Amino acid sequence: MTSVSTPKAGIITTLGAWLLAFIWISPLLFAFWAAFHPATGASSFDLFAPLTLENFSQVLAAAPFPRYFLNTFLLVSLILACQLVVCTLAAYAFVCFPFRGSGILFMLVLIQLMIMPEILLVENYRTLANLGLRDTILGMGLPYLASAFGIFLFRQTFKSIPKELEEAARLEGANAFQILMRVFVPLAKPTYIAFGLVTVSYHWNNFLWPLVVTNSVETRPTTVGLQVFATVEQGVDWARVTAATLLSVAPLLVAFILFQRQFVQSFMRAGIR
Amino acid sequence: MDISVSHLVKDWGTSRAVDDISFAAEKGQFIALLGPSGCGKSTTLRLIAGLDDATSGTIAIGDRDVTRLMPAKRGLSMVFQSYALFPHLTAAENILFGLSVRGFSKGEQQAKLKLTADMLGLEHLLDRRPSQMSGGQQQRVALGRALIAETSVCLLDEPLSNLDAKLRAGMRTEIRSLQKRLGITMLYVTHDQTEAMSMADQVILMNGGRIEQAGSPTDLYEKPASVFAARFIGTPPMNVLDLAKVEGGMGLPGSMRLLAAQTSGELQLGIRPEHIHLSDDGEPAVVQASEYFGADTILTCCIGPQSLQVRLPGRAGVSEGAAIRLGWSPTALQFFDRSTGLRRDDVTVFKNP
Amino acid sequence: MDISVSHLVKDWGTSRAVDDISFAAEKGQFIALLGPSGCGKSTTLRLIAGLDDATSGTIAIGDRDVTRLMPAKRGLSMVFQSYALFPHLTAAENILFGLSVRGFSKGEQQAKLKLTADMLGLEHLLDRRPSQMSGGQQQRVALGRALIAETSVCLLDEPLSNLDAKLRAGMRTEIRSLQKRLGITMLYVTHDQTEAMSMADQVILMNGGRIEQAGSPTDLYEKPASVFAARFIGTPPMNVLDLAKVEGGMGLPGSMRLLAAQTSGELQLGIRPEHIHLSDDGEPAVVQASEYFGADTILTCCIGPQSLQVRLPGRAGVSEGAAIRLGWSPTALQFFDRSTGLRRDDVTVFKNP
Amino acid sequence: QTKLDFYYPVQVGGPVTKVIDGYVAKFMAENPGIQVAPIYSGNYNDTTTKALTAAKAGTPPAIAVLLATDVFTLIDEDVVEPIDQFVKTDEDKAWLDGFMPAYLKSAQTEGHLWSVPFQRSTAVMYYNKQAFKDAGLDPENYPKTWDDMVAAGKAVTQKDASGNTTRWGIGIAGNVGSSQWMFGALAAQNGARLMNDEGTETYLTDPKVVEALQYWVDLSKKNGVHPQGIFEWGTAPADFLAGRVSMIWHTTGNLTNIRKNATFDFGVAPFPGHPNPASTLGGGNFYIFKDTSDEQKQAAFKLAKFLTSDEILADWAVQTGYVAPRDGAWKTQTLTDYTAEEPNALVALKQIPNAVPEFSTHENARTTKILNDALAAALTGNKTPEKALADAQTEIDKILKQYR
Amino acid sequence: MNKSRNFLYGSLLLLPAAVLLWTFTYQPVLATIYNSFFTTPKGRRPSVFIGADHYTRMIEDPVFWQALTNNILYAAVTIPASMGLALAMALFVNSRMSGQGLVRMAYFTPTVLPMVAVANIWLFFYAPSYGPVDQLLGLIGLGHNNLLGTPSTALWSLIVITIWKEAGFFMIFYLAALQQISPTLIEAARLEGASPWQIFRRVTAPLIMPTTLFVLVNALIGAFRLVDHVIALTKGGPDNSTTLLLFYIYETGFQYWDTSYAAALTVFLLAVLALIALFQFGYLDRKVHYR
Ligand SMILES: Nc1ncnc2c1ncn2[C@@H]1O[C@H](COP(=O)(O)OP(=O)(O)OP(=O)(O)O)[C@@H](O)[C@H]1O
Ligand SMILES: Nc1ncnc2c1ncn2[C@@H]1O[C@H](COP(=O)(O)OP(=O)(O)OP(=O)(O)O)[C@@H](O)[C@H]1O
Ligand SMILES: O=P(O)(O)OC[C@H](O)CO
Ligand SMILES: [Mg+2]
Ligand SMILES: [Mg+2]
Repeated sequence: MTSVSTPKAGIITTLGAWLLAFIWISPLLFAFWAAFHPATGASSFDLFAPLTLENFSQVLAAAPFPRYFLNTFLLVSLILACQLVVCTLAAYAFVCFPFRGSGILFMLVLIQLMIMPEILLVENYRTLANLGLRDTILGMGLPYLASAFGIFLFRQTFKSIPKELEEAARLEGANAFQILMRVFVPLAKPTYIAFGLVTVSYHWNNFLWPLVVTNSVETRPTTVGLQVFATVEQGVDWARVTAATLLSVAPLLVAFILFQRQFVQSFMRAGIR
Repeated sequence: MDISVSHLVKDWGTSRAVDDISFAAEKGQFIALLGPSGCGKSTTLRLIAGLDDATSGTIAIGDRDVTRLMPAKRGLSMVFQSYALFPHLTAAENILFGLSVRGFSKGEQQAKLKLTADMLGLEHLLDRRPSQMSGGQQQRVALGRALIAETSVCLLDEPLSNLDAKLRAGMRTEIRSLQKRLGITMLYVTHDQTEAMSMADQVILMNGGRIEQAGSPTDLYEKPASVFAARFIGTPPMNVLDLAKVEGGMGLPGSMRLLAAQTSGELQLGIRPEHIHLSDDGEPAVVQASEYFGADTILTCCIGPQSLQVRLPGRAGVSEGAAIRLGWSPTALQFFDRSTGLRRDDVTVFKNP
Repeated sequence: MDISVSHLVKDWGTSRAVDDISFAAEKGQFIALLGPSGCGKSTTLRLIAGLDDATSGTIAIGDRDVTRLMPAKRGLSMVFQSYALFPHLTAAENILFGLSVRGFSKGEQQAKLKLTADMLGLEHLLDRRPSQMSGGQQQRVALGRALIAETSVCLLDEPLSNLDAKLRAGMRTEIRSLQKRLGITMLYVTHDQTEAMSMADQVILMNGGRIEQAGSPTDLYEKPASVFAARFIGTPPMNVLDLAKVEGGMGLPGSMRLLAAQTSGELQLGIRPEHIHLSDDGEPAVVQASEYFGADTILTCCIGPQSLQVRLPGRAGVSEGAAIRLGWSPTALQFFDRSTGLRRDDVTVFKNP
Repeated sequence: QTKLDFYYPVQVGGPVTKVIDGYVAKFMAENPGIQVAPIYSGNYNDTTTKALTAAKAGTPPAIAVLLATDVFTLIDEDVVEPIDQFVKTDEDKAWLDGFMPAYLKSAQTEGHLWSVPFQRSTAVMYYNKQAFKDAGLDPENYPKTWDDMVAAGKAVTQKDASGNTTRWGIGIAGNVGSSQWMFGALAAQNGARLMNDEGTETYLTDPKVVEALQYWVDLSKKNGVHPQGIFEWGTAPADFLAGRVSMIWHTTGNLTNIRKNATFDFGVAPFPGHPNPASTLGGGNFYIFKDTSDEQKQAAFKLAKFLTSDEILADWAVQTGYVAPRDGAWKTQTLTDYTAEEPNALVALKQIPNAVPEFSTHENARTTKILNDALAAALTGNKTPEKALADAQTEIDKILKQYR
Repeated sequence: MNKSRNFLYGSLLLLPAAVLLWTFTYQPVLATIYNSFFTTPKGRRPSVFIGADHYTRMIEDPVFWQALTNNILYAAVTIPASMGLALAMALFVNSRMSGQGLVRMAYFTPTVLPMVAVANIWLFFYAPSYGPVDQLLGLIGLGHNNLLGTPSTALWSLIVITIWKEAGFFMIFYLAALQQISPTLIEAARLEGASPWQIFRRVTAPLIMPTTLFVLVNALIGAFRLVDHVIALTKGGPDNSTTLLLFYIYETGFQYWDTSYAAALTVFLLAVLALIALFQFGYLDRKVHYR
């Protein structure tokens, strides 16, 4: 990752970097600590309180987190799959089939970079209700299925693919669909990965819109579930809330820790900057 | 005729990149499209390939008029300057790309792949990705992809320009002998005159979108049709010097020696560096620079106000600032019209006594 | 001595990139570091510049031991292969970068800038960004940035390799004459032997991290110290042929002609292509390929099982497959030990009657 | 088969959902033609939001437990049916008559009864008897007046060596969604009302109301017995259980939770007075929604009746601590046994005669928010109580104007 | 290639995206603007045209002004702070140091965690007296604060969370940009005698300028979009001190059910975003592209 010629960091820089890192990670460290200790330990912060898994089993017994995970998983998969298809097709059109006015269309698309669906939640809610898709996973995903960010990113990547590759494929007799699937898509793999990671983490973490459109356990994603769980009528129990919090961040966190190298690299290779 | 192009024109917006080009290539010929950067070589090739649409003119491959056909239907293959290998595919997959999108059976593909790979010595590279291959190997794979379709015409756009000098020399002979062996017609774009001269049956020299001269390498070297052609070919290129009126004809300014019997018009004299030698009774000159290359030494000299280059074998042993005398055979002299830049064959060489 | 390097070693992890290199350059000399890719040229240069730290050995610039100094303190300047121009700065700002970070006054900066720009013909380009300049112009700006500091030593790492052939030839003479005019010491890395031969006072030929041969261009060309040096220099390079024992000495396999009076050991014969000519009583050979370049023709021929190249002037008029006879002067022959690859000056050339 | 969506306001899971699930199962066993899907949808606020959202989209729940105070909002949005229109038989009438009038009152307007009480509460004071004992107070003698409370608070407040308070006297939740409830009690204790029964007028500038707020503010500012800033409803039980606060005002619905988790001896006391003790009524009622089929409405009514039967209400009171809003429920074996064992459970009930309805007006969410903001502004010292309440009154007047 | 073919293929390929974008972006924008000129339909009162009444009401609405000033303060602090920290982090991580991978992970982790989840952790951190932040403040004699419960500190507490959450995300962009800078440029500057600070000021910083501007736009949008923590932690309180624009829209639309007034507020937010867009297309895209 680091090029050899980068100078080695001095001791002060290193210490600064480590201190900042510690501050940045400490909320998570605390959550780990609290989740594995009995409820009374958490608020008095007794470092030597005994370890326990009790909190997790209580949370799992108390709220349908597995169901929430399933909902989140379905939501994220739906959005990711559709975004990939829709954005790929659109980007391909912008790069390879420009026609009069497609430049203006692209500018229009870019507007959505600014106006994310959650800003229009009142109207979008109305639309969704009219479609009868309230409180469904499809409805929760629908406003996000076309992503301007995705179109923008894929267009950029497709444009950076040497024109000769497309021409070579054309000369070899490939049709438009073959060119897309056999040249553009595989070559844009790092971009797809980076975009996929962004989308997954965005929608895994999305809260406001799902909060508005979901009503029932059958559709509610983890974030909303966690919020409902932590909304207290009877009082906060830190140990259980942190346990629930950890449960809901765990899949993404584990995935991130496992793939952080690839994550960061594909981010860079995709030229998102 | 395997390729025949007539009155081809291509405009990019208001600028004309290809300006009324016509030529024909016989089956099995190796044609080089030569010219400086921006003269329209690539554009011409792309028009023939069908990657761009001609503004006017017609293109025929074999006996079919293909001017309006899709690239894939024209029955030709192409090698790109950057190779245009698909970076995500292995060498084998790259070579087979065309067959596979055209739906050839696996068996056929493998049989053809084996033949092509054998021919190009690629057997041990078939599983590698382009990034795992050297430039020369990539070049071979690109050739393989063009040749496997067994089209009778193959277009190549500066296929060797990304290789280093040593490799380039090797690939040159390789491509040429392959072309001869397979009997295909090759149209080869290059801006490197060495490549064009050493490989082609016919060289088409372009300049500013037009054909400057078309002919065999010997024609171009020995009888350049213009100052442009004369100066474009040869390393170092031909010396072209202005002549001035002297008593009884024309000669080099500042020298009394007559060179041309002509007296009217403005003439330029052309002479190749390797046709000049040191001669005790030659034209006096002063050495400005001397570059030693082992086999030869190139001297840059002044005769009067004009400078010219001389190629001498081995180490010349003349140092900068030395006064020398240069001689040449009268048959080595060529003449050009200074205003049109065109060759003048009507000038009588003045034979010194 | 302006640069003196002794017993320089650089290890990258377990692999040794530079292996006990020592050489010295006198003030005002032009030294070329020549060698194939990966032989350690750039590493050597970077060690001298101080961009990497040497594993062992010492480096002196002028009379100071600079081995442990920071790059900026070594009193040298450098031109990078990629030019390393700052893309966000204009040509003028690029050239002045060093002066400005070192806190020179605006007036001084402008005076020096004017001098440097004049010298390099950059006056009209000073306001342009690198992206608005051609490769050659960028190269000049990079040179300007190196020269404006007026250090006595300038290091250049393949400064011309990104330019096209024509430009390269021009820049070559430009750099060399600048260097002579300013009297600075230049250490110039290249893998192009033409560049090294035509420019350098002294060529240091490297191979695998070690110095293969160091000497003047003529030395390297005429007395290559090894087969490696012999084959690395010259286009086409020297022919190196195995010799076999014949009655009374050694000769080419399949030929009865004696070439060396030696009988013991295994020998190789070296002869440059331009030292071979057609000769009626020469060695019989068969032409495999003929490449015409205008001024010369290169023939590839077979003598027995071995192939060699011959450079003939003009159009040779020999076609492929023809049987010819090749001759040479006995003084053109060189001998190498087949096992060590080293030059053998002790071999007696057998003079044919 | 009739299907019913039943919104119930509680964090999903938790012991309470199990109980509700149990009731629903029992109901379905008795009524095989009806299928009830309980949907647990967060706190009261969230549930109201959800129910309204759903109703506006044309897919309302058949029945929901929502705050009694939401009645005006729900009427204005025209999404609920008056309950009395389902009451046809004598048996139904008898059932209706069994509710305590105090709880029915807040559901009556425009000549109709709009909902029936279910999980009703009054706010009570939990206090730490151990702390009282430590401070030399009589643990059975809880504070009866505002002054008593300040005095007791001062006695139990503890500081560490550096002067930082380690135990507070009293905590009254001042966060959005809770403070209006607490404040209703404070105002009533001072003999004032916050609004009229029609939900069209508020009386925030009444000097007695202002005085009540001044008392709350002074608890921390002047007397130092109350934590500074906003004391959170959510963390109040934890603070109480951890001994950081010795008295908290909270819902009786938290009794079971505190009973289970307290590690010290605690008491439940009725609210003090100034001079007359008063508390506020709170908690949720059943609402039956429009825009569903007649069968669903009938089934919903049946469910409401089932869940407000004396037996269920009694069990519910035991399971949670809520006040059963029917006299009949208190006569069941379950409750008499329970109150014998846990007399604290009776405190809320005994308070009812002294309790006023919770703050409720048209556009309740918005007016409540304005009141909450005003209370927060005063509690955090941003505004004086007069100014805060006067500003709120102006804002609320603007909104309620159209309903007068 | 030929134009009508391009049009046919192009429009077919664009169709799905166009339909979705129309339905969930452009049509709602238009509808929002339209609805902002009507009263909110209530069950018993149909909506009527009231012209710009909502907008005049907005001008007189103290909560709106507070939300706006809060949001401006929020943006003005979070953006420079998180960008500055992001750059520092990227520079740290881009230099060779021990534990580089761990450090990078620590910086980046907050980014992948859901804001609502993170809010729960911070709620504890900010808890009065026993929360770690208050305990730390106690060490320097500033203890016993009810950080989230006090209007003067509540917004700042949210700002800290935002910076913590966003800095790592922006770091990635900076890291990518830094790695894109050819090391020879740095070497050239070193040879010319530039100090590390000069190298940063005169080479690195200008070269990552495009990234800085890109990140800036993202941060601006984010400052008006992220309200999860407001919902989870303070619900806009105390006394509206943490009410941000989008939260106010949410509250007005989904708590008060005044959808038309919410529409008018949304129109205002859209105008703010349009300004950002103008700034980006009008200014940033004309910025010098060096490569
Ligand atoms: N797609 C295009 N749009 C506009 N002008 C173009 C386009 N392609 C080429 N040109 C212009 O047409 C002229 C001829 O270009 P062409 O690429 O054919 O030159 P070339 O001879 O191949 O040069 P080179 O040796 O540099 O490859 C140039 O002036 C070039 O700028
Ligand atoms: N930073 C490095 N880390 C590890 N190995 C290196 C590094 N730089 C160079 N090497 C290795 O050291 C050897 C010499 O490299 P060097 O760059 O000096 O070659 P070179 O002669 O300049 O080649 P070229 O002509 O390709 O530039 C090579 O084997 C190379 O792989
Ligand atoms: O917690 P509960 O159910 O007693 O209700 C309390 C109040 O009504 C909230 O406003
Ligand atoms: Mg070209
Ligand atoms: Mg190198």
